[in-house]
Amino acid sequence: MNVANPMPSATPAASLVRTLGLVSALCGVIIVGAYQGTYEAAAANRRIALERTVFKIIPAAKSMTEWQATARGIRPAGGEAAEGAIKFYAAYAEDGSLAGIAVEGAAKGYADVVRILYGYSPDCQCINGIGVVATKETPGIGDKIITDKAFLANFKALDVKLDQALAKLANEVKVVKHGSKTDAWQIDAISGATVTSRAVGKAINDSAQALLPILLPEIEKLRKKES
Amino acid sequence: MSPESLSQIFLSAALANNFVLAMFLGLCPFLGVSARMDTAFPMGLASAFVMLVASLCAFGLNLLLSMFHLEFLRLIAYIVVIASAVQLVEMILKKHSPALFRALGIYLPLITTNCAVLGVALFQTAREYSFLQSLAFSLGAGAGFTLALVLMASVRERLQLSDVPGVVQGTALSLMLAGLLSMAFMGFAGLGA
Amino acid sequence: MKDLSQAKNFDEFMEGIWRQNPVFVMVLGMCPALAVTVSAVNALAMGFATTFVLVCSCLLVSLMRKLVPKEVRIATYIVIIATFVTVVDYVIQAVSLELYEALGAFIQLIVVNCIILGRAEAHASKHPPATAMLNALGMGIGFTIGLFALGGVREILGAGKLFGVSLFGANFQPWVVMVLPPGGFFVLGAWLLLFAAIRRKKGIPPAESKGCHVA
Amino acid sequence: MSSSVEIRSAPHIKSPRSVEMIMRNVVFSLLPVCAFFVYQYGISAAASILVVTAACLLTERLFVRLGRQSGDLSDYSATITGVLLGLTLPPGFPLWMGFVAGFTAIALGKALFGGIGFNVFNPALVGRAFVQAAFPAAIATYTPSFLPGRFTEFIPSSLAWPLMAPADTAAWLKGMQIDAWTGATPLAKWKFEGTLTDAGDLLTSLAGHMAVGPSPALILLCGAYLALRRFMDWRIPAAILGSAGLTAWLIYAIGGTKYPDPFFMLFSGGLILGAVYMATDMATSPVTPRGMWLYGSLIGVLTVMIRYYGGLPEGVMYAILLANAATPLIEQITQPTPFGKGASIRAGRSATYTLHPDYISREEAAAKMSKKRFFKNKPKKP
Repeated sequence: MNVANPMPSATPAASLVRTLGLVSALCGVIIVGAYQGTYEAAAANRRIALERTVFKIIPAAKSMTEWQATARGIRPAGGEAAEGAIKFYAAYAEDGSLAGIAVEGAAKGYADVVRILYGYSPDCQCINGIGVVATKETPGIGDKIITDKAFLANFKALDVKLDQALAKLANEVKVVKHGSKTDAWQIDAISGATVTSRAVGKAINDSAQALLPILLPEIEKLRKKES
Repeated sequence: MSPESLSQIFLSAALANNFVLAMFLGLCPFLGVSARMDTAFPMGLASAFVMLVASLCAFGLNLLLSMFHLEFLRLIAYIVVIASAVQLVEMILKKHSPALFRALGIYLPLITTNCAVLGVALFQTAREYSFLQSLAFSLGAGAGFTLALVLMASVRERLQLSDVPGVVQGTALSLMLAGLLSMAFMGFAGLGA
Repeated sequence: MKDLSQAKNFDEFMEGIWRQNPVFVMVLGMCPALAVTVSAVNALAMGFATTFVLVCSCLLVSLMRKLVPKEVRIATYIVIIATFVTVVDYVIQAVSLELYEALGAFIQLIVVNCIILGRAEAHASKHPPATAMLNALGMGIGFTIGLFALGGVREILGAGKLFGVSLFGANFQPWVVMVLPPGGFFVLGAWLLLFAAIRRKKGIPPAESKGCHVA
Repeated sequence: MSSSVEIRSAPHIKSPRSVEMIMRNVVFSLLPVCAFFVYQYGISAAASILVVTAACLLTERLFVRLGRQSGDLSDYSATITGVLLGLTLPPGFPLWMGFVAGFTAIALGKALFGGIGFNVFNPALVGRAFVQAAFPAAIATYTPSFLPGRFTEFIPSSLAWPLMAPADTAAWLKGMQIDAWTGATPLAKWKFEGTLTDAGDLLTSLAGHMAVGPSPALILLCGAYLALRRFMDWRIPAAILGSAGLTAWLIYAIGGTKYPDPFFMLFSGGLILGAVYMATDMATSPVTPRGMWLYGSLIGVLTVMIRYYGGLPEGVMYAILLANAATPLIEQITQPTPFGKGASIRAGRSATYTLHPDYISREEAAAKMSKKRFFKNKPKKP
């Protein structure tokens, strides 16, 4: 790449600059054209994929809006995302009532970061479904978090109640050894895929610890919306 | 922001998700220069250095591009800026540190923009790493690349003296060796999780 | 006369598919070849994306071959290639997000695939548009075939499927290693061994990777 | 060989210690270990060792014929590979997978490089690593030892149809109704459940139904025999066990209860088997004494690091494979300096060519010879 190579040139500099300018202009036009042409479709694709995941986690949902939470409280997403903001989605049932909230979580798994989306129900203060957004875990072992029925059963009513002061979870979400789940805030690990199971637990715990104390006091904001 | 800690990112890029052996980035220089230790090691260092430069450039550029909502120019901007920056560094090295230039300089044009270098820039952007995370990522990637090159060179130098069957010689043998090394590196999976 | 030019065109086209197959003969563009070929679909998608970039860039380079002074040749080519890669990147996003996520950053890495720069530099910059496109198309199809040969084998062994269709019944034990990084090296290595063995039998001298030394 | 001078690869040893003799003794020393393994796990283990060894011998035979390579079945090296590989696999490992492991061990680990003496990695471990990556679920399924009826009944997963997934062993084991049965190895139990197994029990492997390999005590005894008769260098096992023990002890002393005691680290998993029989493979370990210490310590430290901080509970195999790759490098660094030449050699070493000034690689030779270039008008550097 002789981009800045001060080679003694036989061609006059003006000609070089002119050619480069011409090429850049041409390429600029092509890129902008492609970007404009595909923008709508790509955005629609992304929205559909997201909605599909959210609606799978919260079966009652029919529509959703995107929100973000910062230390100062929650507000509808849009414009610049603030630094360190947590994204979540409020899902509404057909009659406009709040069906649940889908929250993003991520933690380092066996091969790479495992990204999940979990459904939070403010009524029971519990998690009632998870979906995996991205995972590169070993096929046949780590990807059991999507397929293993016993593991998914953990997320029927996973307890994430806040403590008295509404400052943190009353009980940390914990991943325990396969077959030794005793409390509602524990996750029964998949035998043979302990590392990935732990990543899911950590992702939920970290995200819930950060989000719920901000979210719960302002939950009415979400209920009112669109009803 | 990615949830990984700095040490996790470094270890993952260097060992568990090694750029060459797990992500297949930079295979051309890897197979081309790993025949001898005395070229492999400087090549590794030079690549690590270029990766660092690329990572810094990419981080700054990404900030700039997002500020003006010009994300669609990212690829072109990355490749042009990284190439120019490396060229600039090469010239500065030549002027101020001729010894270092002699050691690394001949490799710099070869790696100005290869998969591994552009990969550092693209992956750190895709994973939304912060500045320090990007730094850890590029340092880890460079260390991992050097390690893979040195190990490969160590093995290949020895195989020069072996009675390798004729059919296997050449690129096929290098690929098989890389596969075996990659298998050994799988032991690092989940490191620091 | 016409027959002759047709035969020549056919030659230009077939060069990349067989005699100079980028994957099996020249061993170029291995980074995407190994990273994304965990399934046949991914392999084909990557192959088509590369073919598109290859054909478009070669066409443009060939059209501009008289305009571009040789001092800024490489820089121009890179900018052109990067443009079409960006285009492909956006098109795939619009077509299928799933595919886009499976291929990840490797679509953008097509930019540094040395087949493309190599073709632009060695062929398109010296030939008229039609010939350049034919040659590029052949190369692209050859690359796609190579990727498919890798992706097919890896999907069949690594998941017991081809194009997502189960081949051996539910009880088949997949060889997970094939979809992991070492499997990529082993499968490509095995293909090269096979070709080396054939070549040896026919008495053709072994091929060596020419590497990518453009700069 | 008809020539009067026989050229052989490492190991170079003066007669009467031929390679065959050493190898034969290694095989003999492995027999008690195998016998005990069979006593622990019954006919499944016996079948496993036999099938894997047969696969190794067949593959060796095939490649020796095919590739006109040096080496012969009578040199026992393929037998050692097979037996060692069989000992590292879980006893209920499907036999067809065992066959795959044996084939890969010889084909990828040895024949590829030109046969005996030229292999870069320990063939048995190449086979083991391959099946670990290919069939991660099957290889993590361990059955407890001393099951009743182990001499009359196969573990069901052993007899899986070729290419098919094995039967579920867990259900079969539940039917056994053994107290405190568990399919997890002591290392996996420690790593994922936080329960420690007594180091003394691990050493003998005699107590209760544990999912462990052959007894470390027995392996140490057999290793001691080999070392005493000078068929094996004692430095490598000593360096591995010393460094692993020391690292584990240091972490234990600093980190406390979070980490297991060093004895548990030493006697659990395959560390002893790896240290005594795998790491000492002559073709893949350094020949210089200082190199042996360095090589051994590298394995020991890596093993503990992978066990503590990696995703997998066991790391000996990977540690040895990595050290194998580094062996030529280690040998280069630790070349003994001839007396009186210290300064000049050090100077030479810091310069470029380590082997010979005229030495060029095969690639370069090919590059020099080939006339055809891909990029016809390669841009010239000013």
